[in-house]
Amino acid sequence: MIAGEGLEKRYGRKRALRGVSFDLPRRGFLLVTGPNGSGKTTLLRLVAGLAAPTKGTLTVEGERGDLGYLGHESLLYRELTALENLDLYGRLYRVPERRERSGMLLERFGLWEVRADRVSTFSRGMTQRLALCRALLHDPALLVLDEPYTALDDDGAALLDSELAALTGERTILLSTHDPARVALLATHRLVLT
Amino acid sequence: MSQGQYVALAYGVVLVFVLLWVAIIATKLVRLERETGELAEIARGRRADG
Amino acid sequence: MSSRNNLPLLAFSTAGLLGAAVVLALLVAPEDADQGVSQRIFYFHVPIALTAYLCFGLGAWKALRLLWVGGERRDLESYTWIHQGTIFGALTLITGSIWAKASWGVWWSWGSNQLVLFLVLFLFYCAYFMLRFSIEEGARRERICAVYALFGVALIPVSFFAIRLASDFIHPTVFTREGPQMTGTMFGAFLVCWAAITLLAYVMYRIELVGKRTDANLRELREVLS
Amino acid sequence: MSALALYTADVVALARKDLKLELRARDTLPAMLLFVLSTLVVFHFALPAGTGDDAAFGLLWIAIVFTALLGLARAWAPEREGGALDGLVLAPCDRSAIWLGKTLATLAFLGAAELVALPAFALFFAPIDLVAVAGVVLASIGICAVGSLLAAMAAASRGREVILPLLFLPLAIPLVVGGVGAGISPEGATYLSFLALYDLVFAILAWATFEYVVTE
Repeated sequence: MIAGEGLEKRYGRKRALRGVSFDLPRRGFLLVTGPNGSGKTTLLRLVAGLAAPTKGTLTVEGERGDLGYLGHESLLYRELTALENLDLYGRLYRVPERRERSGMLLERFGLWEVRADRVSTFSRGMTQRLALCRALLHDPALLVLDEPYTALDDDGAALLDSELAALTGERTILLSTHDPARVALLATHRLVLT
Repeated sequence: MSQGQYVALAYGVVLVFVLLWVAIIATKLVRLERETGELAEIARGRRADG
Repeated sequence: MSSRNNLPLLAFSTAGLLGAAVVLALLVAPEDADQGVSQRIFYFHVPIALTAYLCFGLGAWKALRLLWVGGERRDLESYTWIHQGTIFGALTLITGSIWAKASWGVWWSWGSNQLVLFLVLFLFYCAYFMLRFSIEEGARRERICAVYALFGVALIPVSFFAIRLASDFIHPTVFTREGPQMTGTMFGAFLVCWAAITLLAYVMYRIELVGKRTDANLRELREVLS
Repeated sequence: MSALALYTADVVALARKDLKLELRARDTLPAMLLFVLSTLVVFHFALPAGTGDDAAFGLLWIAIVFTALLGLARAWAPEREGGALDGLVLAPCDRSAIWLGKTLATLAFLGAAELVALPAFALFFAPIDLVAVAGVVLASIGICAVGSLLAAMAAASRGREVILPLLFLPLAIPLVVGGVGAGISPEGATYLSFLALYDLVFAILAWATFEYVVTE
């Protein structure tokens, strides 16, 4: 369960978020939409715990280990290979049989052939797919996805669709996007930021 | 310089520092006064057409 | 803070106490036997140094509270205390070098451990402001500045030993003086000076804090109105 | 596994990642090695003929401090490139493990540079005894422990290349005193114990406060 009450976030003089309140029950799917600069990324960083609200209260159920975050940045080491990145995060997230799970995810997201290549050699779309693998690696109870469809080609987007479909109702999901139609059917709750 | 002059210099430096600090606070006061004036202006404008 | 309205009273009593301190230090206190007139610089130099230590200590204490309990208020307080500490630290260096010139004929002497310590601390706390102004205002800056302030207060004793070790072996110096022996009235004058300077620092701190809080309030007002 | 074993595993994994990155990218270590050597050579020309060993020893410490600064400036670069620091902060491991891993990796690079610098110094300038080497080791621990944390602070600020030396040098002064003292003074043991005290105090402080530097 996640609940925000009068959330505000200010970076120096600029106020990124003002007076946002929402409530998302466990296993719900919250779709966050709004124009650029409306604070979608800020809100998701608050929920992920990467930033603290300047005002208002935010309660997020579950510990850090149960959270899968996908941001604008890949959060990956560009000079490590795909497998090495997943291996490192697998250790830090105490993932049992992390090699098998990494292999399965890479396979599912079509990255198995390039598993030993460095991320710096990846295209933007491939990096995004690997970042998705990283976010899903420890099978988190809460998924925070900030515009996950960016840079994904049709196949990648289809992969993500099926992944989201499988997880809806099973995991709590927070997803921000510019193209709400894509996941409109799955979403159980909506939040529009202005 | 004689010993006495050094003592005077030391106490004088302390006085100068405090006066400098007072001057800096004074400039801040002036700025605050201007800003509150601007805000009062906006508020009056807001009340006029409110 | 405890009582907001006693600032004017505080300011007046500080002025009075300072006046008394100056009179005591320059006129009433007997002249030091061997050091002569220049010893009178001590009545202000040492209290200023002690006050600087106090300011750095309080700045670190507010920083610790900020990390423990949080609150933007404590960040402002820590910042203002450290700002006071730097002012009094600079004063310590200047009055100390004047005293060095008066008693040893040199504007700077590595032999005086306390002066060297203040030089190190001065460098350290100038970097505090450089750090503070190069980070975007917000929770992240508050925490980083607080951690740096904690390092500062840990640096004081460590540097004190380092400089003592340095002066013992690496820079054997000719003239180190531990400070004059004080008779009754001298010590009385010293205590009054110490109280006056400490109170002065506190009043300056309170005034600066009022300024900073007004700034913060104004910014919110401007947002609401604009 | 016990909490300590998990913590150690995290630290080792993080430190190994830095070593792997460095061996692959090879952009920090070679630079540090060449830098320390060329600095010593420059010092040779900077020192007039008659100066004693003590002065030369002081210069060794300038070389070590600035080589360390070179390494520390790049310490968090891999984390910044892909935003990986957020990834590490989100992981359920203790945040101090991130600091300890980085400290150990930086210590390895600095140690490698010193492995080159000390023999070169003995060759170019003056012999080094065991106490001096112990001083270098102890001081290097302090340099990396404090330096990694300051580098993380600098990484969060705008002028990060400029700000790091300003933050680092005042805190390095006691280390230089201890290091030089251990090298040239007859009472070397006092200086070594002082360095050990510094390491203990500041390592614990850095260990306890690192979390507040990387989170909000």
